Amino acid sequence: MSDLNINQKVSEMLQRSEANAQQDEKTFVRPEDELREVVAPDGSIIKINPLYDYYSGERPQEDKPKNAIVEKFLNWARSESIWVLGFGTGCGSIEIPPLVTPRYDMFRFGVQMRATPRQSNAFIISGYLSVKTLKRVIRSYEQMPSPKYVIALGSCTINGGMYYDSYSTINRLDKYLPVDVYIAGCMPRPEALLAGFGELKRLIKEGKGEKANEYARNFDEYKANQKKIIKDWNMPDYNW
Amino acid sequence: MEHARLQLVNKLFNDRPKSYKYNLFQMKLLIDRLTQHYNLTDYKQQRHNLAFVTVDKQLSPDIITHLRDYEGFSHFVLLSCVDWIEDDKLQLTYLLNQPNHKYEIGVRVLIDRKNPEMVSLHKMWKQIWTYQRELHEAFGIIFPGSPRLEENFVLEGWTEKPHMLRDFDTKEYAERTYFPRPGRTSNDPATYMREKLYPNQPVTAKTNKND
Amino acid sequence: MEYITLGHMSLLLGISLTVIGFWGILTQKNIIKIILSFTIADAGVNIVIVSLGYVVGKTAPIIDNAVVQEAGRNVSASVVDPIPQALVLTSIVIGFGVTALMLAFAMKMFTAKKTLDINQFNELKW
Amino acid sequence: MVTPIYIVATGLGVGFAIGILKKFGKNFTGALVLAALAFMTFISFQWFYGLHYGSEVATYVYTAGFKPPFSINLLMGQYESIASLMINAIGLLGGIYMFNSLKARGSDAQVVYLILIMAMNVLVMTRDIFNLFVFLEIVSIAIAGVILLEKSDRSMSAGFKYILASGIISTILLLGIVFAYYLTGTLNIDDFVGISLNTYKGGGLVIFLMMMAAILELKPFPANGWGLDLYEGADPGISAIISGASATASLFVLYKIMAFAGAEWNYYVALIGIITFVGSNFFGIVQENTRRMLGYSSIGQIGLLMVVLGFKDVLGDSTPFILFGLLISHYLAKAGLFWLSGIIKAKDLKEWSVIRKHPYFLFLMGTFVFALIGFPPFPSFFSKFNFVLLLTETGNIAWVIAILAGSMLEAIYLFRWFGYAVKSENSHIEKNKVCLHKSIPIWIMALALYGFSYYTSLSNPWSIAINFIPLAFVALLFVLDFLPVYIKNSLSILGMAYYFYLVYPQLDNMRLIFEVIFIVGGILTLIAGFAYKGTRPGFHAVALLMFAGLTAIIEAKTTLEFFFGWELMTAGSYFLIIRGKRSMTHALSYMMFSIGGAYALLAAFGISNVGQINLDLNQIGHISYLSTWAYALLILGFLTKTASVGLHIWLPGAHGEAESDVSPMVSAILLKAGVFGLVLTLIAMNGSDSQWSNLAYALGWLGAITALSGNLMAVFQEDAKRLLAYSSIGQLGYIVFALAMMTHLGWLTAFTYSINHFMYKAILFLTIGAVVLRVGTHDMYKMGGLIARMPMAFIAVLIGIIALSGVPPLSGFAGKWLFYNAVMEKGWYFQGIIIFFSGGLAFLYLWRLIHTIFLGQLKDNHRNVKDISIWFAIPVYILIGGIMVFSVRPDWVLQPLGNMLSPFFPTGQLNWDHSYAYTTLGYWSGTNVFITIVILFLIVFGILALSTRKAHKLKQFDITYSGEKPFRPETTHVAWNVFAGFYKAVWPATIPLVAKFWDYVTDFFHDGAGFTRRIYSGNGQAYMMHILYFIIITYIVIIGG
Amino acid sequence: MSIYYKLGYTLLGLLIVLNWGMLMSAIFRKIVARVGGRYGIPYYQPWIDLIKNLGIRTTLSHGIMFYLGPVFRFTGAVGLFLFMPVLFGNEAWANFSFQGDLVLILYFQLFGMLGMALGAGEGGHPHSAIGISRGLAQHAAIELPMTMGIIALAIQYQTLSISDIVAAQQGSVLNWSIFTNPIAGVTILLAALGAMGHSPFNLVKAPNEIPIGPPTEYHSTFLGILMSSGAILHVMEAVLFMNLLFGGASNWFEMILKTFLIYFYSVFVGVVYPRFRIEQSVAWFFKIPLLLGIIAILMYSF
Repeated sequence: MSDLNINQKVSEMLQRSEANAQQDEKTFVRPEDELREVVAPDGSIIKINPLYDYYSGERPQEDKPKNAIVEKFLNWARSESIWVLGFGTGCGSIEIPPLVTPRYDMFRFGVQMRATPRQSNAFIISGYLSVKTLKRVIRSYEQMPSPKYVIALGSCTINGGMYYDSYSTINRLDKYLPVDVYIAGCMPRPEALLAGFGELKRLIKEGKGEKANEYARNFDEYKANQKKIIKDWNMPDYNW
Repeated sequence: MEHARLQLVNKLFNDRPKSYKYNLFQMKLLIDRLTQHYNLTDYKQQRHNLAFVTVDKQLSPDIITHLRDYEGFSHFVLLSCVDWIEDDKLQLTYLLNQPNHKYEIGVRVLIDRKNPEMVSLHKMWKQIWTYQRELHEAFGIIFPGSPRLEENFVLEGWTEKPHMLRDFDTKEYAERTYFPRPGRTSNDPATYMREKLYPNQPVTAKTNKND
Repeated sequence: MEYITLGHMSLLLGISLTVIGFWGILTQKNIIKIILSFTIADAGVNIVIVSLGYVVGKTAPIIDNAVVQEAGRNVSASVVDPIPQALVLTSIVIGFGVTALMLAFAMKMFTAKKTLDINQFNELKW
Repeated sequence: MVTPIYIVATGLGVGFAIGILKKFGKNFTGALVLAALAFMTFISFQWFYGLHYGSEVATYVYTAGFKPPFSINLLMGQYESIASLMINAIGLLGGIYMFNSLKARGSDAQVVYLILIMAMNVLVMTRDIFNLFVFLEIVSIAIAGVILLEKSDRSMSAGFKYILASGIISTILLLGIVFAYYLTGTLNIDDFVGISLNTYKGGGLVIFLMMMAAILELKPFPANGWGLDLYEGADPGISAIISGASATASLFVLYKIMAFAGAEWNYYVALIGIITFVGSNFFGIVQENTRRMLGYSSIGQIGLLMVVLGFKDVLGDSTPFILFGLLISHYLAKAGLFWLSGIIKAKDLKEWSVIRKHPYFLFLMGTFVFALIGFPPFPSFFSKFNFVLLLTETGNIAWVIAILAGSMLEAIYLFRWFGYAVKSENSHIEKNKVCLHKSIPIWIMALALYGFSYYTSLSNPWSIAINFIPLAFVALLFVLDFLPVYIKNSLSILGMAYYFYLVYPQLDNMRLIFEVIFIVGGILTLIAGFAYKGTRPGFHAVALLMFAGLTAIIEAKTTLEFFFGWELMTAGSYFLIIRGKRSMTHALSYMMFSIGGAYALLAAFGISNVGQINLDLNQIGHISYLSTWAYALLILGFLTKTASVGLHIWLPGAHGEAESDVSPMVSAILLKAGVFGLVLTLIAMNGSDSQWSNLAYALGWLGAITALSGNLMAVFQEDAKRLLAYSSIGQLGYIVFALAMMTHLGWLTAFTYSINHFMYKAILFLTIGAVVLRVGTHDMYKMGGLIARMPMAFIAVLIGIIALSGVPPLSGFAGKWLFYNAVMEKGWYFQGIIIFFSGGLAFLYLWRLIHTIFLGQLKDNHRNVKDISIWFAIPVYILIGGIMVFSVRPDWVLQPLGNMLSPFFPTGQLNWDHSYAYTTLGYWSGTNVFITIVILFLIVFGILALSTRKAHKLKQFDITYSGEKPFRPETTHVAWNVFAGFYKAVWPATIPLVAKFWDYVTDFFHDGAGFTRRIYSGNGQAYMMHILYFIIITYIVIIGG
Repeated sequence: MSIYYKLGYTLLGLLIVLNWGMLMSAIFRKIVARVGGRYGIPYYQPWIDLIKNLGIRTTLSHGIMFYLGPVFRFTGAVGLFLFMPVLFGNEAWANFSFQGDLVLILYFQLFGMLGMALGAGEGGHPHSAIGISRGLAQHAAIELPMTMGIIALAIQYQTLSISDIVAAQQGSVLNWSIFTNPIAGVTILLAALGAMGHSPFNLVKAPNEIPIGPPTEYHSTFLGILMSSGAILHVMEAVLFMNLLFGGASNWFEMILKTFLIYFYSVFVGVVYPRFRIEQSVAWFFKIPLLLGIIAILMYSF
């Protein structure tokens, strides 16, 4: 390519990249989320706003426990049957499989792995959380039915661990999600995890498992923290 | 035509024992041939089967094409970049491998750091466009014509300057954006030794340039 | 038949002419030749018609004074059967009409395709 | 009465006068010619009227004052008067039609035209053989003359070939005449009739020559290359005259010569006729040029008339009725079609779609096509019916098969042509202008056709019983076609309701069930018609035609009435199906199978009529001769309508592509006509003493395999209406299987299924049709999530699929329960298992139908789609009411059905004690089961409603998508290739073998016809060679035979 | 016996069957654990899970059909219980089986399945739609050998009513139909493998297949209802096979013992064999079970 050609091409590329840069400041809207118009079978034009038409998007409500005795009994049941949704990122999820082996066998405590957030109560987040994975964690957490509990497994999850000074690792998980049980250790052994479950059972039995309502109460504060670091949010505020 | 020439070259170098001296000797021959046509600077024989050479930016595509077609370097290993902030240069290294003689050559190109750009070679090896996307996100290098250059490569919604550049202070950014845990003490060995083990030893070690 | 009468000879002639005519229609390539062979076949048929009406020893059925003198009252005894003669007249006229029409067609076909070869005119087929 | 000689006198006189009056201008001479023709028509009409209705008797007209054999005498008898009237009429109308073109060619063309018509009259009337020859020559010269004066050079070669061929024919005739005179001494045909020529030495050769000339004049196959080129090359007006008048005249000549040609010639004439009929129709299939195709068709029709002439001794006194019926419909229809092709000027068949721009001409074309093929109410229908009946009576079955095969071939290419006209693309062809004088003759021809239809139906002894009220109503609707939809719709509904009220008392309750399905079903589907706007031209007439046919079948007393109704129904449904957007090919295949089935019925009625006197319908109960063949043919005929496997390939396309409210009509109602036919046949078979057990066994297996293949194909369909069509095939397979069991329980199951299938198939087709109207596409994967927008449609389809799959609370289960008992009692275990397995398959495609359309993700473009139109919803919810009644109180339906069946199948009753039905095997109480399930459902619903407080209403993307956001509705809706896993396991069973078989058959015919038609190489000489070969071969056959 | 008296018995029977179903599922998971060397869940775990699910506070609904899915399912399960004569002999425990015979049972299974399919369909989740299509295809394949076996039995006993079949099998163990008509028995038992839904035919509800198939969007009370109806269905299927092949039960203990053995026959087979893909499981039912079914019928129709 002749010199003139390259330079001219380069300058044009530079302007475009600057334009992109400014544009990035404002929004990171993906193509499938932009406003679009569709022709209906009878010929009329329909305007679609993908971020609002497809999602219910209301704010979460607090489901305060009503009367004590029933709640105490239900808490006992909830503590005895904890259905877990595992979110293994980074090195964290290597510690969960041993629990289903004969040596540790979490089933004895009524703990069971469920693949879908809809049916699970405890949310084990293990491994360091980057900005990208935090976005998915928040959506999964919000889709779980209340009462729900969060177990932060491993120091990287709790306070960023050895990646504390990386440009994309979350340092304080509890600023973004209400966490019930912290299981510290740079990958704690399965026994620690079982102890964590014991701790969680105790908390539930004592009725302290109401972090879901806390999340609903100061929902705006949590959301503000989350949106500070997740710039391309393009999700409804609360994912039902 | 193209294929025939490659076969001829392979046959010439094909059936010799791949000993240490042999590689060195071959590498020398290669460099002599190259210097006849192009002015190569700071040739460095890293190992018996690996050598680095820096070439002029304008000629780099021709040299790489020459290496691929005439010298049998048919396998593209990697494209990496080093940020020489002191000389205000970014150094791109195209590592190519000669599968028959099993020796590799690293073609180094120095590009300006202020507005870094380089010709996109994705037409020579298709997979180069992924490396170029990575370098665009990490160092901000522009490869005109490279497919999907602007898309997020690893980070989503990154608004700061390219994070692998040395003048980007990750620690300061982390403390600014995320909630650093209070009371974090670093047990970095250098500071530990200086304060704990040898508190009264005068500081004489060679200081880092930008401390 | 103890001997070949004139009638038989003309009958043979007529039939052979018809056969030649049909042969001509089927084999000749030129349209004019086809028309000609058609007229030959027509003439052959006319000869056959006339020869069928022939009675040995009788004369043409034209009642002029020669015949009247010789036969006197009984004209029909001395005259061959007149009806085929009459029929042949109409047949000749019709033959003439058909041939005229064919020639007109030939003329028009020639003006259209500048050729008289029958094989050129087969665009209407299948 | 003006003596007939004046016909000749005016012809010749005006001809010469024009020679003189030429200078007064072509208009004057043209008018003069028309006046002459009118006078000639008047004379022959006067004679016709006198002879047939007045006191006239056949009179001889002597020329030149002498008596034959010394002069020419003309006879004006009954047949002569009809023939001459036909010739003059078409001459007059042809004159009007070609007034301008004749004027353009000059006054001598007008003269030649007049002479042509006059000569044909003489051909009919003359009794002198030589005079016959002379006028035969005059006719050929006149035709050649008119062609000569045309401008186009294509007609030149055709004319030349024509004049050559007629030259040879006349030469042969002349030789024959002369030798005949030589032998007998006379030229008068009446004398020949007296003396039998072949006793003379050489007399056989004389007759051979004369007969050969007469037959060759009628363009027999394969020596008719010249005739075809004539039809293709000549001006359509002339072709009309040739096909109408000269064909009638030559046929009359053959009739006169056959009179004295001896009995063995009848057989040969019939043989040549049948070869011509089948051969020319066989070549007709592959024709592209319209006129050449019409040429093939008219030659074929003449061949059929030759067959009738050949059988005149066998047919005895009904020969004139049959001959006249076929001749008049050919004469009127062919002339009309040629004139139409003159106006439309489209060479290629596909370009005939421009006729849609003149809707009335399309109606005319339809009339003529249907008249040619022999559909009711046209005369050819009655004559063909009697002809087949008499032929089978006299035992020559092979001839019947040949005739039916020939008319089937003819139907193929005529319907394909009509299909192109109605459906193929016509925007690129501009509308050509039509002048009045060209369209009047066609209108007269059509009106004459309808007139004669009524006349022949009166003159046929058995067809008087046919009531024409429904047909009159259809005609009325056709006339009112310009009115808006809601008027026509309500009119037709009132008409049908009133007719039902009229007919209702006379029917026994088995026929009443089918009458209810046809008429009440018809009314319900017609209600859906109110949803359409505008005038919707042509819909109501044909819909009523179909329903008229259906009621005619029900009330039929004689086989003729039944066949009349059957053909009307086929015609009506064909027009309904062809209205669909992409339904041309499917309508054609539907028509082919229907005609095939109809001809099988005709043959069967023929066989059953042997030894009977009055065509009574329940004569099929006691068939003496070939009874198993008759029953097999009857069943085959009815199976084409119930689309069993092998004869089913038309159904998916026909029902799938039909309009939204036509699909339920044809699917839920029309298929029951086939079931009604089967019921009649099997009742008759059951009563008769012929051993039908293995026929019933085969029918059982056929029903089972149809059910399996129908349902299996339905599982993998992507098009909603195709899915429902295949499901209809499956359901009909159930009914056929149940009927084939010939036991009380079997028939009870069959009737339960018929009633159920009518109800839920009508619901499904109406609702899906309405959804398609709203959403605009048939493909299921393009829809989805419509429950939010169309709750009414969802509920209807939900009830439909619950009923169809036989899940207990609803009426479908009654059918399944009866099936189990019937199969166990009959002992057909393996067929039973195939049926139950296909029941399981039904569940698959029903879920697929409701899931892909109503559940899953709502697509963007359907976000504000309205619910189905109220007019579709009314019939649907009435039918749902029907299903509910049947489900809650099954005994209200099953008990009367049981009593109705007991006379036919006394043993194995289903006995009831108030709401419990029990057989020897099991018991079931529909009402109690319904109540239990509904109460249970309400209780559980109550529990759930109480325990879940205000449930939060989610929208479509609030789903747990492993942490991510769903991309778009299209990518998250599972609707394409839903049963992929199942397909991998059962794909060998879904290979469409039957479709491949039928494709092979059609290709075989097309290639065969395409190859053999090459004998018409277009070379004049080759044609002459064909004539001579033809003569030689027939000579050898006759001498040898 | 008045209708209310009978209703009382039926409710009691329902409670017994529900609890026995839950216990059986606990025992099933215990056995699977013990095979894996694990201690496994406590026996009372299913009850706790049920209570916890009913205690969940949020209820999310995708639409009316989604809401009605579990209702259909539960009605189907309880209806199956009602129409099946669970205990033979005394009229009290024969529930409402006087209303319909074996055909009603066979076709009423579809009722629950249809409701579940439609409810999960409206959930809008692609996984549930794929799960349903696999489940229906598998059920259609199971239907074939099952019907053959049942027809073979019906030919043998010349009746379609279950109580008559059970009556015919009374007397000694030897005239149970598994012994008098072994091939039909084996066909039905092979079909039972598919009907019970354990491995190798548990593709539809396996936890780690596409996330637990159709009920992936169901939670809290819906899930509670689905679990209890699942328990009842398991028991009812075992009772059906018991009545058809193993001579029915005259008292509750005999019923519990026999259903336990039938249920765990499919569990033991399941623990050993890996899971089939959908086309393998559909094809499997067209091989050996179909062949056996044909032989079973052939034996009786001649």
